Amino acid sequence: MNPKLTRRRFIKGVIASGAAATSTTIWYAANGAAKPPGAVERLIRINVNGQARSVDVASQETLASTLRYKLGLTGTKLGCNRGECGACTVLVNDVPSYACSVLTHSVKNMRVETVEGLESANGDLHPVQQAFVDELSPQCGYCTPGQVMSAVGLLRSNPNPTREEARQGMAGNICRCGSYDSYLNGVMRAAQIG
Amino acid sequence: MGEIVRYKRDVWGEEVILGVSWDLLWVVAVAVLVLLAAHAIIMAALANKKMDKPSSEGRRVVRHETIDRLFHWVMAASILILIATGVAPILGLRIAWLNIHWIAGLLLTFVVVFHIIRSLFWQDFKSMVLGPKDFGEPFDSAKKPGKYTFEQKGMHWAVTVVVLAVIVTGILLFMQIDTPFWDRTNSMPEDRLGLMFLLHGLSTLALVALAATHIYFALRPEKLFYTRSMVSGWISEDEMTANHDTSLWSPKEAD
Amino acid sequence: MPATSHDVMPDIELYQPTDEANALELASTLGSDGWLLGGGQDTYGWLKDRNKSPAAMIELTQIDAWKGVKETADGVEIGAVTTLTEIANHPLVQAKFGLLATAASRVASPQIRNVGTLGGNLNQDARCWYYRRGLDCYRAGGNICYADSPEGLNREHAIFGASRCVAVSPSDTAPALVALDATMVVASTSGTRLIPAQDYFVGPARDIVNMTVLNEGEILTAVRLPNAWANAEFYFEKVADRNVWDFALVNVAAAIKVSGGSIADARIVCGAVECTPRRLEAVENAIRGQQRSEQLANQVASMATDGARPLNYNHFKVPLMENLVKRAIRG
Amino acid sequence: MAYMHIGKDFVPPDVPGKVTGRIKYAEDYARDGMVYARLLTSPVPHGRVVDIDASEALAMDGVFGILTADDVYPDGEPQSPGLKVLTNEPTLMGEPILAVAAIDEKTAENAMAAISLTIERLPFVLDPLDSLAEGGSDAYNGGNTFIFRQGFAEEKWTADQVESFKSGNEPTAEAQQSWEYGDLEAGFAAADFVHETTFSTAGYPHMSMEPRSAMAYWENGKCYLHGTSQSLSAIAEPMAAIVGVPLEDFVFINEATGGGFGQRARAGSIPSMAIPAKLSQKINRPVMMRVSREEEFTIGGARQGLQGWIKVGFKSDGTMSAMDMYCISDNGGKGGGGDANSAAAGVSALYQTEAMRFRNTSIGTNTGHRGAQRGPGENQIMAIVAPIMDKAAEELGVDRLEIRKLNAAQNGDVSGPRNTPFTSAYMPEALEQGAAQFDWEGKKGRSRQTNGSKVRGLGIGQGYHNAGRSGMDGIIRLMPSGRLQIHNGVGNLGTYSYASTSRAAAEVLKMEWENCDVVTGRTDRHLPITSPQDGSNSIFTNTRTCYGAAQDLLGKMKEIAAMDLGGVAADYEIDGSRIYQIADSNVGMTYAEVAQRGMELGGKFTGEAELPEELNTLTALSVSRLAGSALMGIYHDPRHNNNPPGFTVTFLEIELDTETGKFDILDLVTIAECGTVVHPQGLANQLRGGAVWGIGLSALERHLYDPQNGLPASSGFWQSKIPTYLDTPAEIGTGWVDLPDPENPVGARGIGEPSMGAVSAALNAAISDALGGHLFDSAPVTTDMIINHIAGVSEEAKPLAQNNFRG
Repeated sequence: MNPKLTRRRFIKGVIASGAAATSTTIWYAANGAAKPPGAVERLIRINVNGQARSVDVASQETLASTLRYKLGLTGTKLGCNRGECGACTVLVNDVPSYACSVLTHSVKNMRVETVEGLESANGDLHPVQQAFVDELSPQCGYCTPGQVMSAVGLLRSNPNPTREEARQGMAGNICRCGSYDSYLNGVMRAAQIG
Repeated sequence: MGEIVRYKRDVWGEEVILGVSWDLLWVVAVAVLVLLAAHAIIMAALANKKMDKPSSEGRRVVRHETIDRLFHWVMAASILILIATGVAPILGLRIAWLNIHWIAGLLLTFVVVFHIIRSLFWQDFKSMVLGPKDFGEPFDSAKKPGKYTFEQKGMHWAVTVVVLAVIVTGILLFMQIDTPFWDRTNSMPEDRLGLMFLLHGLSTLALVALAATHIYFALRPEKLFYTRSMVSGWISEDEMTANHDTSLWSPKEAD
Repeated sequence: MPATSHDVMPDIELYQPTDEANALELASTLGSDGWLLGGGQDTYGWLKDRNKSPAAMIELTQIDAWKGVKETADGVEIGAVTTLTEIANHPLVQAKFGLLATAASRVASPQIRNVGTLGGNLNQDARCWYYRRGLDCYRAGGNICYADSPEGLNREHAIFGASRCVAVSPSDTAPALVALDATMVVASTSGTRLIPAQDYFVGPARDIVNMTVLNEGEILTAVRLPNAWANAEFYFEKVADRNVWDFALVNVAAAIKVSGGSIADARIVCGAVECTPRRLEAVENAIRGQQRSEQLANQVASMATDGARPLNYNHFKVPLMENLVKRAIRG
Repeated sequence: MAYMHIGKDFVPPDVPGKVTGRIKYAEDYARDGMVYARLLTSPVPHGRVVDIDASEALAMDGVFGILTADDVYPDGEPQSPGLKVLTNEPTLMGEPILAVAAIDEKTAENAMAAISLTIERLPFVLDPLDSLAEGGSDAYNGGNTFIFRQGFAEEKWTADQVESFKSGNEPTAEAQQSWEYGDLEAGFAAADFVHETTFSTAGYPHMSMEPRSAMAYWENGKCYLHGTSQSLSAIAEPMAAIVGVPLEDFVFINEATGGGFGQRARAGSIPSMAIPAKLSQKINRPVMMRVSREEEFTIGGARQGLQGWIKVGFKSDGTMSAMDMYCISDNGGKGGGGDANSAAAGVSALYQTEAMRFRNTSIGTNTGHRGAQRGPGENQIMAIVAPIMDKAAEELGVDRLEIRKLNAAQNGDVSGPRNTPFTSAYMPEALEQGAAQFDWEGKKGRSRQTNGSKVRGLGIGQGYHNAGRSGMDGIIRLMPSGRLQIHNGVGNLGTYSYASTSRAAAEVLKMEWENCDVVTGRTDRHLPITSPQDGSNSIFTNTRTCYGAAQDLLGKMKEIAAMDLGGVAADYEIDGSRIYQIADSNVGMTYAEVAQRGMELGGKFTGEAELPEELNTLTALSVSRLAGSALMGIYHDPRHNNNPPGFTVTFLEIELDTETGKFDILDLVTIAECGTVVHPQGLANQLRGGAVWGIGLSALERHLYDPQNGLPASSGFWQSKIPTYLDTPAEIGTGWVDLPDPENPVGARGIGEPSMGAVSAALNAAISDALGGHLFDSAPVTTDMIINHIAGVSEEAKPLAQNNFRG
């Protein structure tokens, strides 16, 4: 592979992407126009676990990236970074979403909840967390924060699910250890004690 | 602009030729337009000095046999279809072009093969031979050509080269797609495939230029009688004697 | 460079217009440099892999006018950035166009449906794994197809309508919309055009790099479902390897109007067998006026696959498609 | 026996951290000045790096340096298969060639694009049979196989031999490896039903949820490596060697591992962790290397796929009289794996065949690294054999349960090439228990019943794995506070065996679990060597070491008590964290007092003298660092006798839709036969997890490489087809036989791996049953195969294909 390539035109601008980043702003600048409505500012406030946090967020940054690298909330895991596993599930306005596949800028006016925000002020576990402990739902634990958040989201919208409803609701989370059954036991238990 | 070749990465991530840069289509279009416009303007400026147009009345001689005229128009139609269908997706027109394209391509191949065979055995092949003497023709107003003028011979042979190139590369590319006759094999290495696309593209560009030039001249008033002869087969004796050396070309009289 | 080297979002600008005019203006100005962003569930993988490199994303989900389900005089209009979860759970959609609600509920996974939009599901790009890997194939503007070859891994690919490219329509909602005879509302700075769902999707013969008729600067803003097919008898089924995440191996969406015991009209559409949702007009014609029965289903099922041209590894799609059509007719 | 801890549920100390997200995996650490590394990996399946020009990349802002194979192997790369840290001679697409460190990942990726890599392409091969065929390409530089102690070699068959095998015949070429017992010929002669077939099974990736990310930094000459492993202490020494640092200057930190499944048991299978360590050393900054999902696939390895031929004979009563098995094992691009041998040994153990022959040839392909994956060999072969058992039962008119009971392993039985006796075996009991729990008698009549397009299928499966090593060490400490610190080097990958085996020590000392701490998570907490946590070993192995260390401590406690309070050690007993005279329980000391006394005494009581001679290097190092800190129990575990098995039985019912090829599992019951149960919840989790894996093996998972170009085609969760909630039953029935094993002090044996094999076997048997006894001779059996079979569409996949559909 030849370094000259970077100057040749390819059918996809794979390499040019770094340079392309500023091209639209340049376009507007060159045309003497102010940035159009809708252009994003980097410094934003986001509401995470009930706290408003000021963060410098690049326009393309994913929520998982902001949570993990800017806010130190490493409970949100990057199992695949492609929306294919669920380990990064967080709640956005109570709705389970893959943090790896949501832009931070898209949720800046919404409530974001992560696994770190569930315990009560006195340190008591959330009913879902307690039920997962009681049922020994986690195995390796890497998917657990995502499973917890999906379960919390599910129980907020449906506090008394049937086991089948729980199964459908939890379906967007992979557990490679195969602890699905134990997680469902946990969800059903949490529904009882919650 | 400024690039002739487009590149892509092959399956291994290495650079290979993808094909011609279609920006060249615009370059060609503009260049041809400019050149032809210039020609038209110059011709218009020189128009008064021109002799009177020879009369199309009177005795008629045969210039093109029916079969050759048929060949010409089939070839012209297939080339225009090939250009139109080939260029449409480049211009962003959403038509199902590929089947028409290869069918037209097969037709073109068929008639070209027919023409080659016919010209070698049944036509006066020599009348189209472009020899060193012919190059003096444009510069010597006293010198008249045989059946075909220098320009006509030049156009013919340029088209021959380009059409053969487009046919050969086209057939090779044709073999890379699914057709009713075979399933594609992906057997051509990607770099060679890209080269074929490049040559096909370059010959297409040349063909576009040649076709535009050819059509332009065919529509020029002083050449229009040739165009008519390609439709109806004949030119008048006046037209013949004004433009051709009858010692070199003595056609039979038209019916 | 192999895709394995890439896993993070490269620098890309983001625009978050909040009104329609701004969005259309941005789409028009940025043209092919602007990437229309719905929920982004089909987008970020492309960008992280650096296999698509737009200069900017135009996020459409902040525009309230393009969100939600509303009843109109002659049917229901659904904003293009309405989430799939909202559509699947919406009482009006469930009541009148249960076919779409069911189809939306079978897409990917709950989280993807929570964020993913109808527009995104309809406009998503092909899932051919060669293409997704970032290879410069026909669909990526190249001059080769890696999937349709003597050894290509094409189990999930097309059995109809291939033209060089053999990718299939990956959407679950698209066949439902074609079956419901929906109309797509497409806006641009120069106005709005209405396109029947059936004509919205485009195959490789006509356009090998795009899957819809959307032009640069155009945005799908809404989908209209006509009352003509409201409360018809519906059937949707998706067969995929895994019951979560996976794209259909074949799916079927059928709307059948029955009156007086016989089929008055029907629209039957299969997905994942061609680059566009495949409407089965021959089958529809054959069942019109007939009693809906197992016998009828068995009789006409094979018409569904007339002209199928399987590749190396997808012959199974022929019987699977026939079976799904059978089930749709049987009800 | 009434235990205080063994057989009781408890909350493993790391579970709260898992549900709160507080527990840290390697990627969750950060350090001041930390930079990020990304990998540039091979774009070709087989090649040789000719030149790397990184000058442009290194000149970019925010780029700190690169690491290449030349940095890692200044004297040249090792000429053996096996994963390398980095390589200039890649033998699979995606193998790491260099790493770039930059201020953030994005910059590292931008830098990657500016590196010019010139690579020479070499011929590649993706299917062992293509390589075996004369004229076929070889996966390695130097051959297509690696023979232990001999090196690379080339193994070729004639074209006819390959074709004949592909058409279903016994391979005629001489195998690389073979063993045999009993009289095979007589066995087949005595058989009333003989079944002979070729088969193929898919290798597929482990796909642990946590990618093998690692972070490293150097401080005061010591290397601190945050990594992932199945075996905290077993991995430390070889990992230090790979990094190139003395063991005493190497700290491996690994609180939690996001799944192992066999691929993170040994340092050699995760050498990529050395990249941030080496890079950090080179650029003098902490380096985080996050590994992407695709990289986890390409360097994370896979189960071996098998292409085989099998011939089984049954006597009229259903006894398996002879089995002949010939395998071609896919060794992938980096060697590895002994699945075929385990498969044969597993069949021998489970079915107690009277005569058996095993032959195998291992051939490399330019695909993922191969190595142990949950029940390597056994679990895929059981999916092939179970339907054959049913065919035999049907042909011979024997009940499907009875034919299994008849051939089942029981106490006193032997297995494998050396006819090794089991430590104990209760397979018939497990079968009976499973049949009762599932209601086999009540349900078996539903076999092949139809309802519209749906048809029922029932299956019985059995699983086996040799589940226990010995010879490791134990360290426990009684602190002056009276708390017990149990040092445990087992990895924490979700089985909780690091905690449950520690409870054997608490059991011996009759201590409340609240007063015990498991010391683990990082090697500078001074851990004893343990078995790599693979092969279902932890339970058997580490209850032995913890128990032994506790016995050592107890002996010392009694000695101290006798010294201070009179009498001899045997006069003392313990309870309630007190040691007291049996004759007068008022005369005694608290554990805290004993510990304090021990520290005063020093010497052997505090690990400063009279250590067991055979202690392993790492244990000795740990003991030397702990010496004098507490009253210590130190133990080296002697080797045990015989083969401790893990057995499982699964009963399963499916409803298969003949129009869609899809099925639902209506009921699934798995019974474990693994000695005394140590941790019921943990065991149930293993059985449930094994079931999910079994379903993956038999129905879904795959390992695809584009045959034209060697591109990995199943590198994500999506294309690998990892089972989801909705592909697995909503409830999985579990149970256990719970009879003690004599070779383990608490009677326990391991179970993690066979939990999967029984399910893969039962599911394949049930699919076969639903389809009227059709044998696919393949695992997985996917939707398209079922549809094709029912529709009579001829098979599309090539026979015995590997790294392709069907295998």
